[in-house]
Amino acid sequence: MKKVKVFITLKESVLDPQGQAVMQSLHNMDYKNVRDVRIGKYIELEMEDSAADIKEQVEALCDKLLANTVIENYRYEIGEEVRS
Amino acid sequence: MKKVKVFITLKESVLDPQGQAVMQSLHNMDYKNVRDVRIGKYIELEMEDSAADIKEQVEALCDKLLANTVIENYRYEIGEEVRS
Amino acid sequence: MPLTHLEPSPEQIEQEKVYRTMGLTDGEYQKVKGLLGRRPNYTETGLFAVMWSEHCSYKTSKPVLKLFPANGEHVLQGPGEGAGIVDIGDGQAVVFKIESHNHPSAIEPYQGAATGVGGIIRDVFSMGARPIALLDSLRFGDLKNPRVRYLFEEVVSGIAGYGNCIGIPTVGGELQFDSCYNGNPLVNAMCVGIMNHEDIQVGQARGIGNTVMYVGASTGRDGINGATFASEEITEKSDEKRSAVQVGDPFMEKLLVEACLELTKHEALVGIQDMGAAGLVSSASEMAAKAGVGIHMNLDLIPQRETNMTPYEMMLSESQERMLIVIKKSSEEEIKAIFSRWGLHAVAVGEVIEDEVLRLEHKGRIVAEVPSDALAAAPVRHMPSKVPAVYKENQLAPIRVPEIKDYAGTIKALLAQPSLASKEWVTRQYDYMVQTNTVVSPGSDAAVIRVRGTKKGLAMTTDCNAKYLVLDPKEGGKIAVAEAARNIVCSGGLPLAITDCLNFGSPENPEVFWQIEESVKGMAEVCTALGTPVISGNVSLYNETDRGAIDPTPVVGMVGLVQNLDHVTTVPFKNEGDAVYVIGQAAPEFGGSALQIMLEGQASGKAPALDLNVEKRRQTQLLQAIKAGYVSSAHDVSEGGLACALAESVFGTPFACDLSFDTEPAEELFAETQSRLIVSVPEKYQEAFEKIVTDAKYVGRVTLSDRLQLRFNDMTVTLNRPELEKEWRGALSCSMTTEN
Amino acid sequence: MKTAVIVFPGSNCDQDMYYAIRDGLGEEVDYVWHAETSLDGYDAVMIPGGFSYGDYLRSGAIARFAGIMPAVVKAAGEGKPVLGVCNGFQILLEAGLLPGAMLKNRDLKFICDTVRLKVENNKTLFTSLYKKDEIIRIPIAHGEGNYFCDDKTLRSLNDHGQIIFTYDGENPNGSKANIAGIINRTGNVLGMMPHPERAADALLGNEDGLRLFQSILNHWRETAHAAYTS
Ligand SMILES: Nc1ncnc2c1ncn2[C@@H]1O[C@H](COP(=O)(O)OP(=O)(O)O)[C@@H](O)[C@H]1O
Ligand SMILES: [Mg+2]
Repeated sequence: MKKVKVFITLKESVLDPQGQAVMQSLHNMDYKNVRDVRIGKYIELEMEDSAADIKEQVEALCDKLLANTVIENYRYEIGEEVRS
Repeated sequence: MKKVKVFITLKESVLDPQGQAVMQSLHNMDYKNVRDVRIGKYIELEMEDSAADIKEQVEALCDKLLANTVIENYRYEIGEEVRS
Repeated sequence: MPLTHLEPSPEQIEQEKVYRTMGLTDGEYQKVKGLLGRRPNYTETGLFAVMWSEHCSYKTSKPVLKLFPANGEHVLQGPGEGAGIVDIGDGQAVVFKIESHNHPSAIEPYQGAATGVGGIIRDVFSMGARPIALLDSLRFGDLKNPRVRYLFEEVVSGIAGYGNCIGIPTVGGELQFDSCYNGNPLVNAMCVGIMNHEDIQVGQARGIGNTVMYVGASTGRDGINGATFASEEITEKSDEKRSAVQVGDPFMEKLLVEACLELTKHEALVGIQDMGAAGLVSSASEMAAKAGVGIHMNLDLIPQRETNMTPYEMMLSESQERMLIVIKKSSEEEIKAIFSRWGLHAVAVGEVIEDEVLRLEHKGRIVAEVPSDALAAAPVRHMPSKVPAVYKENQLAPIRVPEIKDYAGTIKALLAQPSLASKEWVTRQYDYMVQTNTVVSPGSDAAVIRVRGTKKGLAMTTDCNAKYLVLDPKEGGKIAVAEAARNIVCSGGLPLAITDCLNFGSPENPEVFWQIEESVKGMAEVCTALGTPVISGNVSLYNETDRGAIDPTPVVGMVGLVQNLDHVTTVPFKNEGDAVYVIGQAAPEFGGSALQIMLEGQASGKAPALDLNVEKRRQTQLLQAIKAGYVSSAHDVSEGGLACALAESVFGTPFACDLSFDTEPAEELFAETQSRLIVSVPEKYQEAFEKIVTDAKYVGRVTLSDRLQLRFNDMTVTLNRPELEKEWRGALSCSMTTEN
Repeated sequence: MKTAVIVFPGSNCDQDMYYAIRDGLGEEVDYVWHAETSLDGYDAVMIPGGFSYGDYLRSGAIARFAGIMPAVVKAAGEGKPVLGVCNGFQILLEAGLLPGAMLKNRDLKFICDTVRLKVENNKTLFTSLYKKDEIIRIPIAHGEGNYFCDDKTLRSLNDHGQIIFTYDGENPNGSKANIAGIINRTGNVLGMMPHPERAADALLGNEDGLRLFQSILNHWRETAHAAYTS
């Protein structure tokens, strides 16, 4: 069993209204040293080792479903997971 | 300038309907080896180094705003960032 | 450092024909050169390219649009401004417009649809009106295709995401499916607003020396070339143009609405316009051109979200939720205060000048200077048109009456067609109640919104049955307007005016151009006859995919005035024992009918014919009867014929009906003969009703039952309401959850 | 009775609430801007629905830090009726005035509909004009109305009669124990996802929500009014 972590972020040129609103609110709360906030998704998958190349598979499912590649980029990490 | 990454995940005891829906779609798309999907948030902050302890500050703003600890857990990483 | 040094020189632009990649033809480039008396630089070429795109200039559709009647005694503002305005009495006016966001929605359906909603809302509040309702007219391909299901699901959530957040109820619209829209969905959004006459604003930059201010979201590189993009066909390559998609921020827009409505009450405001397609260029040049003045703008002052933006990028950016305003000199601080209360920045970026030019300054240099009216005056293109052979064939086709063996089964199957099924799967995702003025919610012929503080209401609908237009664009265009008016009248309203969204394929195809001409002629004819001028609209051409043009789909958005909310009438039967009348006789008209599409997969033959005198008479008489209080329920017979109209009249009620006909059952139940209506009337009013509505034929009564009985000379069709209703309600969600 | 309707940037049911009180109930009502800091002089506080601050991050998360919130907490502490509807409920949860949290709807879609609610507890100042177990019809319109709390909290809510409204029949959003509305322990802070202010006008065909406002008014006439004026 593999634990896969996917990080999805908005492309740099894409407006992030959510991040902007959070930053504004942090400023109002007096955390004035926060310069930028970008909000993305963090997805954890548990995947059974399969015959197929897991890297390829993760990329395929990010491209097809998890990320909207029109406006988002993604990164991922594949880690071993020992299960009790 | 520090780059802070915050990972927010739903607590295990909380049902994640979005993760469930994604898993269902992955199964429909024939990625049957995906066993579990949990969807959380990935927040990137840029923070100016300030007098205060940055670790403390990040925890404070996670506790107060970024995460709702009734349903969510968070983790964070603080990294140096060199700016041009 | 901005990347301007990487831009091609004026000479290169001409010699290497760089303007072509920006969307200008050789002839247009030469015209620009002539207008300027020199070669345009890169920024200037860009300004012309977007402003002269079809999307901004209407260069090919202009000659056709002239055919629309635009005047009427109650019209306060016709086409040309953000939205049209119609008087509704008591010093109040209704403002509305429809707009397409087809191409962005094909690429990024959620944001494409969301920003479409955002854009049309800005058009309405920039006139000084408070937006009170949204409608969405949608067309998608075949739901068996997973990409189509994805587009459909995301477009609906995008509309919901924006409309719900901003707090404007989405109260009506349309939803049709046909494989011709497979790669090219139609996403048309309409916004309706209300205002007092004295608050009417225009997008003009009057008053030399006055200040030009920028308000709303900051400018990024998103959507650059969006306007030219919308005027091109969708090809596989579209994927590469990803930056042409913008992200909407409904929260920002909600703040903008409130701040701008406060602003419109301020005497310092001179002009206001939203930055829609082609962003700053179009708003600045249009405001200047309309007032016969110029604008000097300092681009260094434009709020920017990204670093190193070039003048070209800033001027062409289509970042959302931005407005350009012109205010009286020295009132900047007061204006800033209004915006800052809403957490928004208003920034002075330029001034109104006497020279009739748009002059752009950047880093201490003048980077562009072009005549303001030149940008707004693209050379008109007169396209050739040609009657398609298939049209002639269809006109000559003999009348065919489909053979039906199982009537009840056919009705059930029709009601489960996605285009005819209940639209609840969609409307449930829209907040149609917010603002607590929604008197008639989605699901009836037209939605009705009360005008708070009065007895009045506004009825609104969108309509277009493209299948008739495929066969006969003129007759189909007529029907689209007539059906919209029928929907308004059935709801108790008097049709006031229309807005239209002309969705067609490439006008460079003479057969498509013929479709455009014919349908506009048809629409114009009915608008004139019904006294409902065209007060605003939008043209979306180049709706083509690798498989060809979409069906001609000129969507009509209509608003009517309900004089007294007591007149509001809805589709469902209300009382056991009410008399049921059918107004208008069926003829064997099956061309383009839902039955034909279901049985044969495509439209053929002649479209139903519309007799304007008959249409007008019936609408007038029905409205008179409704106002007199004689009518319990009213519904027009449209897609699916009388059978479907009857089913819709009993759904959601405990009622059925027992009706007798002395006509041919296939014709009576499924023909889509125009100007037919089904009405229920309490027994005590029958006589009075019959006196007014001369074409009404009594056919039976409303019963308290689960079973509808439709008796014909030699057979009876029995329908089970709960069974039909289950099929009809579940069909859409069922198609969305099937796994293929 | 003088009521405050709090207006946050992004509130969009503020006017609906205002009209329900002014026209439906016939009582005095003011909008109070989020940046204000006092609610003194008001007898009841309404936190309306909408998308305060765009509902970004989590619904209600940002609003809870608005300038007016300490005054809301103070009013709650003084025993004044505080009603949070939809986004208002979410804000009350985020502010810790009510226990639990809100998740996305089970089907991940926004739902706008009129649903049946069961009045679980009519012994509150908000529900005294309803009968216990009465079924009423009230509109809902939300994308995040899936109420969540841990089992211990649920037990405590049950034990203290704090569950006020539940969905009758089908649960639209997956909320725990069909919860549609809960009250605080002292009984003066009610949070509910359904919109009673949308059911307070005969013209719109539903007045089931009006009795909630009338209950508040009755309570004020019987108790608070007497106390404040003495
Ligand atoms: N996309 C949509 N958004 C909102 N309401 C819709 C949509 N599609 C259909 N409706 C509503 O569903 C009802 C039925 O629509 P339709 O079948 O087109 O009616 P008609 O044929 O009478 O015009 C109408 O009230 C319409 O406003
Ligand atoms: Mg319609």
